[in-house]
Amino acid sequence: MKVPLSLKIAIGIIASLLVFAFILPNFAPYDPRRWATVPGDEPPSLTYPFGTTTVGQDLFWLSSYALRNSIILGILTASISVTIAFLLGSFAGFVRGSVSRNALTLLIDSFCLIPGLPVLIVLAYSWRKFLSPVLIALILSIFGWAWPSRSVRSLILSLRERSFTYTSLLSGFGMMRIFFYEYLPYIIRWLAVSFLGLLNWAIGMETTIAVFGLSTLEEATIGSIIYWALQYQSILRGVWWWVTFPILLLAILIVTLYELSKIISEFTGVK
Amino acid sequence: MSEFLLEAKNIAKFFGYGFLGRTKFPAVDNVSLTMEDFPKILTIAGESGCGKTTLARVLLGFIKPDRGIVLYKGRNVHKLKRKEKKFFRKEVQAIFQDPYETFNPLRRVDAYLFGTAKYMFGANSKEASTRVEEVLEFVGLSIKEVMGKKPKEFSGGQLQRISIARALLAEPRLIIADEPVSMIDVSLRMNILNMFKDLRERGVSFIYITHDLATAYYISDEIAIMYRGMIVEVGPASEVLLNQYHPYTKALVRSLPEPGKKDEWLKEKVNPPGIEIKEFLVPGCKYADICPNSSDKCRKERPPLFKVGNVKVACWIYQGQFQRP
Amino acid sequence: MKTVLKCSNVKGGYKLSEVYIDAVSNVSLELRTNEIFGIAGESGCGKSTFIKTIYGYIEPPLILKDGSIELYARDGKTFNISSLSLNNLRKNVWWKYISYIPQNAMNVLNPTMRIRDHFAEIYKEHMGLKKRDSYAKAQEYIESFGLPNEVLSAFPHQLSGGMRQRVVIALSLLFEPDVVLADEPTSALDVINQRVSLVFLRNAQRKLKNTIVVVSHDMGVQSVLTDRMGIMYAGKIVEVGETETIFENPLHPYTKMLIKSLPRLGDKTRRMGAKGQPPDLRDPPPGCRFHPRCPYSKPICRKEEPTFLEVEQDHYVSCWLME
Amino acid sequence: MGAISKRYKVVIHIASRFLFFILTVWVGLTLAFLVSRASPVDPSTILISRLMSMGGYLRPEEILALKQQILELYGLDKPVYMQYLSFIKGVLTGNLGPSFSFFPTPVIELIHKSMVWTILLLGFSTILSWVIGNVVGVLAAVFSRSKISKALEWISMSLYPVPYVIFALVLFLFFSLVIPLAGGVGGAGMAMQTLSLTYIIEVIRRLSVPSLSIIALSSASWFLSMKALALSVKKEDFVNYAIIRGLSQKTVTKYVMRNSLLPQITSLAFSLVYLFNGALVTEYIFAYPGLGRLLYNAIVGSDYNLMLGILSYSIIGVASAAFILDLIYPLIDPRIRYGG
Repeated sequence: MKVPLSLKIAIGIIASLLVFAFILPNFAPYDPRRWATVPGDEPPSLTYPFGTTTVGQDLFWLSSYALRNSIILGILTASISVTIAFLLGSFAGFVRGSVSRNALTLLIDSFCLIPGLPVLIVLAYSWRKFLSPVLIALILSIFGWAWPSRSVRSLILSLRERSFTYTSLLSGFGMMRIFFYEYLPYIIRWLAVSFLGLLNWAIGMETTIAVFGLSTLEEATIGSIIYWALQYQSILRGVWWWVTFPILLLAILIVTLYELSKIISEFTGVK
Repeated sequence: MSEFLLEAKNIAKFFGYGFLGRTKFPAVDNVSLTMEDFPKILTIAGESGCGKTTLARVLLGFIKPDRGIVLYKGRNVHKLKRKEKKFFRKEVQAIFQDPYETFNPLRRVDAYLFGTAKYMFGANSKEASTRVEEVLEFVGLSIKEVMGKKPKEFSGGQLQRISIARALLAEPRLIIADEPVSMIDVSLRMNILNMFKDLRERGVSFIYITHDLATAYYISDEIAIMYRGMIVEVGPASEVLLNQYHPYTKALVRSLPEPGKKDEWLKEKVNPPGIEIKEFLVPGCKYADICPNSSDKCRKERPPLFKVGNVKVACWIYQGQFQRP
Repeated sequence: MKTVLKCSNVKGGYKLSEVYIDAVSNVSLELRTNEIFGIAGESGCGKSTFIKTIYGYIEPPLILKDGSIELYARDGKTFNISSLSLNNLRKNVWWKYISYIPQNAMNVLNPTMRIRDHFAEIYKEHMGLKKRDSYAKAQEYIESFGLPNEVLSAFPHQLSGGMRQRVVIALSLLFEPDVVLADEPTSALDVINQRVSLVFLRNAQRKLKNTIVVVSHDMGVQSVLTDRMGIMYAGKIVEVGETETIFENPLHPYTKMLIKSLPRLGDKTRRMGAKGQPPDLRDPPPGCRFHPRCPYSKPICRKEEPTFLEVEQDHYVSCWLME
Repeated sequence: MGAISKRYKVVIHIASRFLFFILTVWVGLTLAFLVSRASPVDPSTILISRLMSMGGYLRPEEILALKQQILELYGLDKPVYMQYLSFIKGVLTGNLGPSFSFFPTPVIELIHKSMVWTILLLGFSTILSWVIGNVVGVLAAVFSRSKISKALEWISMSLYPVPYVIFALVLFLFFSLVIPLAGGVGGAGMAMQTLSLTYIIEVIRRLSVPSLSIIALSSASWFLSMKALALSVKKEDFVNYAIIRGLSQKTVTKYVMRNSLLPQITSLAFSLVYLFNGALVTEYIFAYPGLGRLLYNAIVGSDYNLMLGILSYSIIGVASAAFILDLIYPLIDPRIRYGG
C-alpha cells in the first residue's frame, strides 16, 4: 500500500527534531545549562546559530538539551496517562452492574470538567523544591488520563454491542480472549492517536506551568527557557531570539505530531 | 431431566427511558415458550420493535431477564457454572441478521470456524479441519473458498452460510436464528430456508425470528405472534396463519401483499398501529387502541392465553366458550 | 394511453477513483399516463440509480454517460431532463412536473422543523407564497388527503413511522406532478403500515391520473400495487409487461426464477433458490449478463447481448430463447 | 404524548445535569483539598518564612506561638476530616481566610475582582470563537470543494494543536517588536473604576490582544469539529431530501447548520475547560488583570491561601458555566423540548 506523502514529510520532520534533541546534546562543547559560558545577548550568527541568552548560555545547545527533556517528560506523561486511561476506561466499559458503571462514568466525566491548570499549579507549587521532569510528568498525569479514558470507554461499549462479540461468545471465546483477539486492533488505533494527543498536551502543559515559574530547577526544558527569557524581560529588551527559537521548535514539534496522529487515524480508519 | 428442551417462563425485560431510566417500558412482557425434546421449528413473528431480538438474547443467556426464568434441560440458563456453560454453548447456537456484522471485519473468517471446533471438541488442528470441511460442504462451500479471507471478500449470502456452518460445528440441538434471511437477496433466501428444513430432519430444532410471515409459513411447524413485547397467539403454523384467531394476526395476514390478492388487498380498511412507546405502557391488551372488537375490559385488563383447539390466543373474545367471531 | 416519459439508451454509473460501476447500461423505457409502473429487481441491480438518472439528480460520483430522457408534460411542455442543468431542473421541473419519494422515507423529514414548515418551504420556493397563506393552503391540502390536521404542528419525531411516510407521499403530490418516482416506498415499515401507505399512494394516483414509478424488491408489493412492471437485472431491463401477465406467464428465465422462489401462504411445496450471486458491475459478464446463472444459457448468450423484443401484445423481453 | 411528557422530559434533563454539576464541584473541591494537604511543606511554615523574610528577629518560642496561632487561624490543627469540612464550608460561604501576600484583605475579595475580568475575556472570546468557527465551518463543509475551504482547513489544522501559551507568546512578540501597539500590551495597571465611556474603550483596547490570541486558536478548533460534523450531516437523508425537493442552496445550508449547531452546544460545555486553562495563561502573558495574573502574583508572593481560593472558584466557575450551557440545550433541541 502506498505510504502517503504527508506521512513521509511528518516522519522526516519528527526524525530531524529527535536527532536535534537526542543526538546533538552529546556533542555539546560545554554544559549548556551553566551560565556565562558564552558572551550574553549575542544575536543569531554563524558562531551562535540561535544566539545567546543574557546570562551567557548558548541557546542552540541549550534548546537541543531542553527539547530532549521536554520530549522525555511528554512521553513519560503520555505513557502513564494512557496506561491509567486504558485500565480505568476499559474497566468502565466492561464492568457488569449498571450502578458501578454509572458511578465510574460520572467520575471520569466530572474529572474532564475540572480545570487542570490551577490544580497542577497548586500541586507544582507545593512540590517546587523537588520539581524534575519525572515529577512534573507524574503531576501532569493526574489530569492526563481523564479524556482518553472517556473515549476508550465509549469505544469498548460500542464494540460490546457489535454482533461479532456475540459470535465470539457463542464460539466459546471468553471475555479475555475476545478483548485481545477481537478488540485489540480497534484499541491500538485509539492508543496511537491518544498517545500523540497526550504527548502534545503534556508538552504544552509543561510549558504553561513553567511560564508561571514552576519549572524544573537544574534540568532545562523548553518551558524553563521561556520562563527565564520572560523573567529577564527579553522581549522588551529586544533579545527576541531568546523566546523565538524555543517557541518555533515547540510549535513545529506539536503541529507535526498532530499531523501524524491525523494520518494514523485516517490511514487505519476501520469501515 | 424435564421433558422440555427449552422452557421460558413469564420472561419480562424492561428498558428504561427518562430520569436514570426510571420510567420503564417492557420490551418483553410476560412471555412463556416451550421447545419439546423432538426437533421442530418454532417461529416468533412480529413487527420490528416488538421485542423479538431482546427475547432471543434472553433465551441465549446474553441478557438477564428482569422477571421469569429460562431453563435449558431443566437448568437455569442465567445461573450456569463453568462446565454447564460450555455444555449450554455446545447445545444452543445462534445466527444473526447482518452477515457483515456477524464477523469482525478486521479478522479472518476461518478463525471463528477453527476456534469453535477447537473449543467445542478440544480437537487438534487436523480433526478440527475435517469437521470444518464437513460443515462447509453441507452449506455448499469449500474450505479453499473460505481460508484466509476477511468478511468483506464474500457476498452476503456466502457469509450467512459460513455463519450457519460455524453454528453447526458445535453440533447444536437448538439454533436461534434472528432474521437470518432478511438481508439476503430474495432469490437466494430459499437455499438457506431449505437448509433449515434439512437440518430439522437431522434433529436440529430452530427458533426462527422474523417479520416475514410468508417465509415463516414455509418452514415452521409452530408460530408465535408477538405484538409490543407480548405473545398474542401461539399454535401450529398452518392453524394460526390460515385461520388467524387474534385480531392482530388477522390484520397482519390480510395486509400481506401476495400475487392474486390485489382486489381484496386494496379494498379492506385497516387502521395502522400508533406510536410505539405509548402502546407499551397500556395496562390492558396492547392492541386495544386499534382492535376493531376492543372493549373497556380489553383496555383495563391484560387477557390471559385462552386455549382454543390447539391454539392459544390472548384475547377476551375467546373467554369461556369457544366461538369464532 | 399517451407516453409521459421516454428514456432511450440511458447509460449511467458511478465513477470511482480507478473503477467505473456500470449501474445502468443502455436502458430504454416508456412510461404512460395514468399508470403505476413497477421496477422490480434484487439489491444492486441498478433500479434506484436508474430512477435517480430519470429524475436528473446527477451528483458525483454518479454520472450520466449517454442516452436521453424526455418528459412530455400534460400541459404540452416537453423537457429533455438529461440535458438540463441541475439548477434549471430545480427551478422549472422538479416538484412541478416530476417529484421523488426517497428511500427510507420515514427519516427524511428535518428533525428540527415542524411538518407545516416543510410545506411552507416548498410553497415559498416553487410558488413564492408567504408563510401565513402557505400554512392555510397546507391545511386544506392535508385534509383533502384524509390526514389528521394536528400532524401539521407536530415535529417529525412525534409522529409514527407510517404517518411520516404518508406525509412524505403527500409532500410529493403537492403540485400534482405528472410523474412521481418512489424508491422502495415501504421496505422499513411493518406490513399493516405498509399497506395503509401504499393504498394511500394508489388512491392519490387514481384521483390525479398521473404516473407513479414504484421501485421495490418485494414482488408481493409489485403484484398488488402496479399496473405494468419491468424486471431489472445487473443494470439492464430484461422484461416489461402488464403485471398480471408477468406473474401468470413470465418469459425471462430470471423473472421465472424470481417468481418461483417466492414463498406463498398456504403452499409448503419445496421451492428452489437461485444458484450463484449477481455479477460484480465493475466488470460485468459479456453477452447476456444473466448467462452465468441461467439454466438455459446457450453459447450465443455468452457472446452477444439479446435485443429487446415485443414477444406478445405489450410484453417485451430480452432473451435469446425468444428470438 | 402532549404536554405531560414534554415537561417531564425537560425536568429530567435539568435534574440529571444538576446532579452532575454537584458531583463535579464535589470531586473538584475534594481534589483541591487533597492537593493542598499533599504538599511536603505545610502552609504555616510558608507564612512564617514569609514573615521572617520581612525582617525582625523572632525568638524560637515566639515562632512556635506564631505557628500555633496560624494553625488555629486556618484550622490546620484539627483532624483532617474536620479541616475538609471547614474547607468546603469556607469555599461555599466565601470566607477562606485572609490572603498571605495582600494580608489582611480576604481572599474572596481579590478573587471576585479578578474573576469579573476573566469572565469578561472568557465570555467574549468563547462566544465569538464559537460563532466564527461554527459558521465558517458549516460554509466550508457545504462548499467543500472550493479552494478557500481547503486553505482554511489547512490553516486551522496547523493552528489547532498549538498550546495557548505558545500562541500568546507569538502574538506578544508580534505586537511588541513587529507592530508595537501604543500603550503597550495587556492590562497592566488597570484599576476598576466607574463605568464611563473612556473606561469602556480602555477595557476593549486591553481586551483586544489577549482575546485575539484565544479566539484564533479556539475558532480553529471549532472550525475543524464543525466541518467534520457538517460533512456528516450533509450526507444525512433529510439534507438529501431537501436538495431533491428543489430547495435553494441557502435553505439547504440552513438545514445543515441548524442540525450541526445543536451537538456543538453540548461540546461547548466540555471545551470550557481548555478555554479556561488557555485564558489563565494568556492573561498572565498579556498582564491582563484576570485570575491568571492573580494566580501568578499568588505564586510569586507564595500566597498559598489565595492559590487555593483561585483553584476552588475556578472549579466552581467552570462547572456552573457548563451547567448553564446544559440548560440551554433542551430549549433549542425540539426532540427534548417536545418529547416524542
